Amino acid sequence: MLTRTKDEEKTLKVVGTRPVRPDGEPKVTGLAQYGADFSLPGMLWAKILRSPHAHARIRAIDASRALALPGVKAVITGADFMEQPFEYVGPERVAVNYWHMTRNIMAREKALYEGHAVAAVAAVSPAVAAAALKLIDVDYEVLPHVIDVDAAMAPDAPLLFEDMITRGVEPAPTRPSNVSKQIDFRLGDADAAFAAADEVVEMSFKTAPVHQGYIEPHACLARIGADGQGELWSASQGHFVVRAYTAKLLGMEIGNLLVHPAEIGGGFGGKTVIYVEPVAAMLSRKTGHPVKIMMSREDVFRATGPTSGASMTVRIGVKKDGRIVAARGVFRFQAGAFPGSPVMNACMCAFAPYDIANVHTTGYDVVCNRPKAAAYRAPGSPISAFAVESVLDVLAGKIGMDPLALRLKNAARTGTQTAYGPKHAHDGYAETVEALMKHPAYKLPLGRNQGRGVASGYWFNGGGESAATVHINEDGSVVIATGSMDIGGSRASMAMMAAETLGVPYEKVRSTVADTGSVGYNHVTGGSRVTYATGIAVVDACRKIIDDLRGRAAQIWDVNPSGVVWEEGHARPASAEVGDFAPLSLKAIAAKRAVTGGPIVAEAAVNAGGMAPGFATQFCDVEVDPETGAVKILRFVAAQDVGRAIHPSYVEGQIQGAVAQGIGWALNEEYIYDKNGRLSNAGFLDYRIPVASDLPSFDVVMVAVPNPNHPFGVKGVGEVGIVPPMAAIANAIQQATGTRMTELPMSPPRLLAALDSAEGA
Amino acid sequence: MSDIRFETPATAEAAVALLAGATGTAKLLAGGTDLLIQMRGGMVEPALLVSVKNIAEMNMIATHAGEFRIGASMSCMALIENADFVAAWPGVIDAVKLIGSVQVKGRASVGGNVCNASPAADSVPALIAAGARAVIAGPDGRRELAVEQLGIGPGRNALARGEIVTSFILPRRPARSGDAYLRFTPRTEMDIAVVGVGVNITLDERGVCCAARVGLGAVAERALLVPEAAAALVGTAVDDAALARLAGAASAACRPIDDKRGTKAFRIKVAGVLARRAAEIAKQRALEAS
Amino acid sequence: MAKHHVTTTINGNPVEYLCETRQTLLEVLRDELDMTGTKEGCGTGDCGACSVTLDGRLVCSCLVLGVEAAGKAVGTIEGMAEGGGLHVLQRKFLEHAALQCGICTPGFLVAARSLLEANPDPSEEEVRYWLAGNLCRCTGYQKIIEAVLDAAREMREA
Amino acid sequence: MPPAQPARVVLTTGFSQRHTGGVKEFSVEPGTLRGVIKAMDARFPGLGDILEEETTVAIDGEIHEVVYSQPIRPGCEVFFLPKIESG
Repeated sequence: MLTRTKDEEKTLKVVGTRPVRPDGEPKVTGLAQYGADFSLPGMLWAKILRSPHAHARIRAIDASRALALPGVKAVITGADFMEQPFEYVGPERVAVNYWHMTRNIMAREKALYEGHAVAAVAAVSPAVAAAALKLIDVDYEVLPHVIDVDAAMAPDAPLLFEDMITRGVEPAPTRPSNVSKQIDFRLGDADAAFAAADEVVEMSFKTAPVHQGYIEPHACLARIGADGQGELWSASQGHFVVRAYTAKLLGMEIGNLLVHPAEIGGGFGGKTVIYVEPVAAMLSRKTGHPVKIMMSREDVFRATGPTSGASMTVRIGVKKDGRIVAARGVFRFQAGAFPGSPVMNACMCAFAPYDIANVHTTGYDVVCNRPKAAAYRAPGSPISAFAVESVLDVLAGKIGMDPLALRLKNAARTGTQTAYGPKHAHDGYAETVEALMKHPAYKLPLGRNQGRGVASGYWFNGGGESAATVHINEDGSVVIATGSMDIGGSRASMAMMAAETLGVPYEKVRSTVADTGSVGYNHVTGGSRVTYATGIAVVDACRKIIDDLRGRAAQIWDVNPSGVVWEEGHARPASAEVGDFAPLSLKAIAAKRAVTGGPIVAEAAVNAGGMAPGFATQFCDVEVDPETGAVKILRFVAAQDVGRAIHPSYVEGQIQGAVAQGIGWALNEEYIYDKNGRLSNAGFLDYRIPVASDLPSFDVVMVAVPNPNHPFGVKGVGEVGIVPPMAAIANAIQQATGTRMTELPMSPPRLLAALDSAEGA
Repeated sequence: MSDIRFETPATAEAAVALLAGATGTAKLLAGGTDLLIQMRGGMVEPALLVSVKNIAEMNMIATHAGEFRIGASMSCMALIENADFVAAWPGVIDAVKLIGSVQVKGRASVGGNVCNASPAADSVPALIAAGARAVIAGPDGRRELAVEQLGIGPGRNALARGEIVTSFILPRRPARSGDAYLRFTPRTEMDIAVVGVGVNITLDERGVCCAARVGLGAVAERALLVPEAAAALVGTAVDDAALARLAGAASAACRPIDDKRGTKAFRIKVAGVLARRAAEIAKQRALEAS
Repeated sequence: MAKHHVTTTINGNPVEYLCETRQTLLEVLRDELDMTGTKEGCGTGDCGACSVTLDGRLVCSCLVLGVEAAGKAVGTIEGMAEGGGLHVLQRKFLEHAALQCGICTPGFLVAARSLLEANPDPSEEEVRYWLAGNLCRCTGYQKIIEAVLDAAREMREA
Repeated sequence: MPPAQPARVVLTTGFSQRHTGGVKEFSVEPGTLRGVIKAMDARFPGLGDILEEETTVAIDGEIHEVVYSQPIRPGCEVFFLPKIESG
């Protein structure tokens, strides 16, 4: 394994500049191919029949009328998929249970939410497939359902799984419930420590599930041959993971499935899991034809993962001087129809920005009749932060302390003990708070009905497995292949890090995302890990290439390789003793490729550690219309520790996008269910993500505390920006109106009702 | 699975004949921005679509002695681009500008917005306030109907089988008069009115309101003409006291439901608020017009 | 079932195709003509990813029937780059990093071009309102707005 | 030469309740992470696989994936925590 040089402040030529991304032109000309853009000869179109009921036993499915329709080639149900063992595989936080996964792909004994897939049709055209769905007869026994998390935890709640015993409780409960798991993290003795506090505030909060809202619906094209080998074109955040899941559910060897990475039209965590891929593959296996599936927007809302809604209670105690002495958090998360909410993250991140000696967090993972929750940008952290950062704002008011000063006083730093175990190994949080304290807009006066709110956020950031291959072509140009899906410019950052390492111009380097047969395993593009982990793999591969090039230059000069150094894209003699040779360029060495040993290629694979967490602190100014409850965002200032920005424009873009999503989460986004447990706003008209005219321009403050464990100081930047906005806006609304909102979204009807009741009171 | 017959008649009478004579579900296709969504969702499965885009009178705007005749299927964008109409009926334009995105307004028509009879349709309260009349062609010839009488319930209109709205007539704009439309939506654009209010007032030489019409949307099973609200303004200088009475009357006229877009209480209160604000804008426009 | 034989013009070229009445222009472009640059984000006119121009007017192709294109002129993203070079808007989107995933980009470009044809010197607010019918979940819109304003500036000076 | 100062292995409460009878702290020979895992597996047969598959390790707070070759310095804290992953 190559040793990583510490980030000495050398002058960087490429890193930190803003070149055009290598994959840019096809994306502005319409030529880039996304999940729905692939076709093959003889291709069939598939559509999925979905449950109209929130909770129902499936007594029987009769597809005979559908199969009789001309043009229908096959119908499949859950029975077509092999059974999977019931076991939680892998790490507790993200355990996979294939017994659950195969049932989420296609219902078996029961439909557990409206939109749950129950059958699928492959036909010669989308219209025929749609007509066939109407001819599939499903005999349902409708069961009582439960949507709300508190209702699902009630003793008399309808059970989704009659045999579910809560995990993580000693001794194990005897009665089944909808609580899949309970987890606790303890540091010191919180309960006792509250006694020492001068002020204690306890409040309860609720948040609504929100959808990732990527604009591209899930889509894929599958071809499974009679020889048992198959190909899949899929838009996902990780085609290696799509391959592993799909192969497992179809009982294939992983090596028999080749997955091509389609361009992905947004994911934000929601495309780290699979929905349509095994269905298309099974239909292809059954028909012998390629099969294409495109979800409708309604399917996306009804059947793919939003993040959890939650019910929370948070209690924090402070001294008069602002020191936090104790914190307690109870977080109840909707998992949706199958276990696996991000509640554990919520517990771990809730108080992570702060140095608190006594902390106790408890989390509950609760199933209910909604689509299974999927990851969404810093999963779990924004939800617990809404509660924690709101309570901190109340405490700051009670002790008359500036909310930023309160946070700075308690800021976690290197060496601070976290409640979930290890000590912080990186700074960066305090710097984001200080950046806002220094920000000119923080002191600007506010007008009538206006308020300013502050909040912070924490996210782990990821590392993990990545592989990269670097080729030097005979003309000296460079090609990089990685297996990390490019969601927002990572091809550019990979090319920039390679160009910087090799000492060649950015334009000489082409960066590609390779299929599962052409490059080593790469874990998903998620957890803000790609520029960090895959970046390290790319730099490692480039360093191997440099060693190879030095060796080839040594052959050309007929000297010892140790006498050759690599500087600014050229091989040079290490000293005069080596000899008087003119520097050899990459191009010159590449021209001697054959005689110096053949193809110039290097691979590197890493399981990267040493990643630094993401810290963000933000403030926003809002204006509330006291007669309608409408909230206008006047200003939003977002400070974030970015380590070092490889391509600053794309780092700014990540932060701007995260803030916009947070604003939607805070003000308007929610799942609205009717009394039958049916989603009544399954579309972009009534599921209101922000539009361009809703938002101001944001002020992004990039704080740079480089991570010494990355050759260029990178820290993950993709996620933490979505953690603070909900609390920041709630705190601003409180200052503007004197009313404290504790439930999301803070939509006009809800805010106006709160304002009027406050008036009445 | 049978395909849909598609016709593009050149006259309103031919369209009426097709619709009246059809067996099975027959639908008029103007902008299509509601119909295509209903067809996609399987709520409507027509056997016949009659496109009226080739019918000249339904796709043009004409003016005669200060009276405007708007083709029922001309696109909202075409109407917004008509400088004379924008100058005469800024309140109607306020509403038409809110009928969806630029893309949707490139297809959607005022006729469709009215005839789909959504209680939340933006153009309807403004047209009601404007005193607009619909020109209807049918098997028994032509007739006119006040816009407030066209909608009778959610998705239900007063047209008989085979009848179509060919155009809307807006009366000559008196001196010292102005109109305005305001709606409430959670987003600034791309949204459906939770409450919509159209106000049209005329002032006399002394600045006293001598005529007023108020239309309310999204607060009942159909858009409403609210004479009580208008009465609160007539005879006043549209001062704070009158505006407060207007707000009270507007709120009192609401009979809303709770739904995914808003609560009863919210709609009732905001109807009054927006009526007051719209009247202030209409008054300002009336003063500028004099 | 009998299909309609439609003769139309797409990006200046004469085109003929067969379609059913129920097929939208979006479906015809993508599924019959392999012009997949026009994207489906919702199918209900709420996201703008399928924006095209019809006789010069900006529309959602998911809200137009394929048969309605007969005798009209359709403009799609595939027709935006002139000759060998990119349209100014396309270049500015790249320079300003105005796309992350890129799925909404074709719709934004088609909508922005029609804005600048109608209003060569829009304010930021005018750009934000004109583009309100195009959803983007990645960027928070800021770099898109900056790219459009910068393109408008360059096109005015040209 | 005196024996090297041992390294300190720490587990979360939940993890220790499930796998080590509630004991949260152990001291082991420094060297590499492979050695640490072998030592833990020797005390609790089967624990080695679980540590490899289900945890991320924080060495003096610095988060690392579980990789055998990871050096473990004398006196450092080796904290096994649930694997970090996400959206």
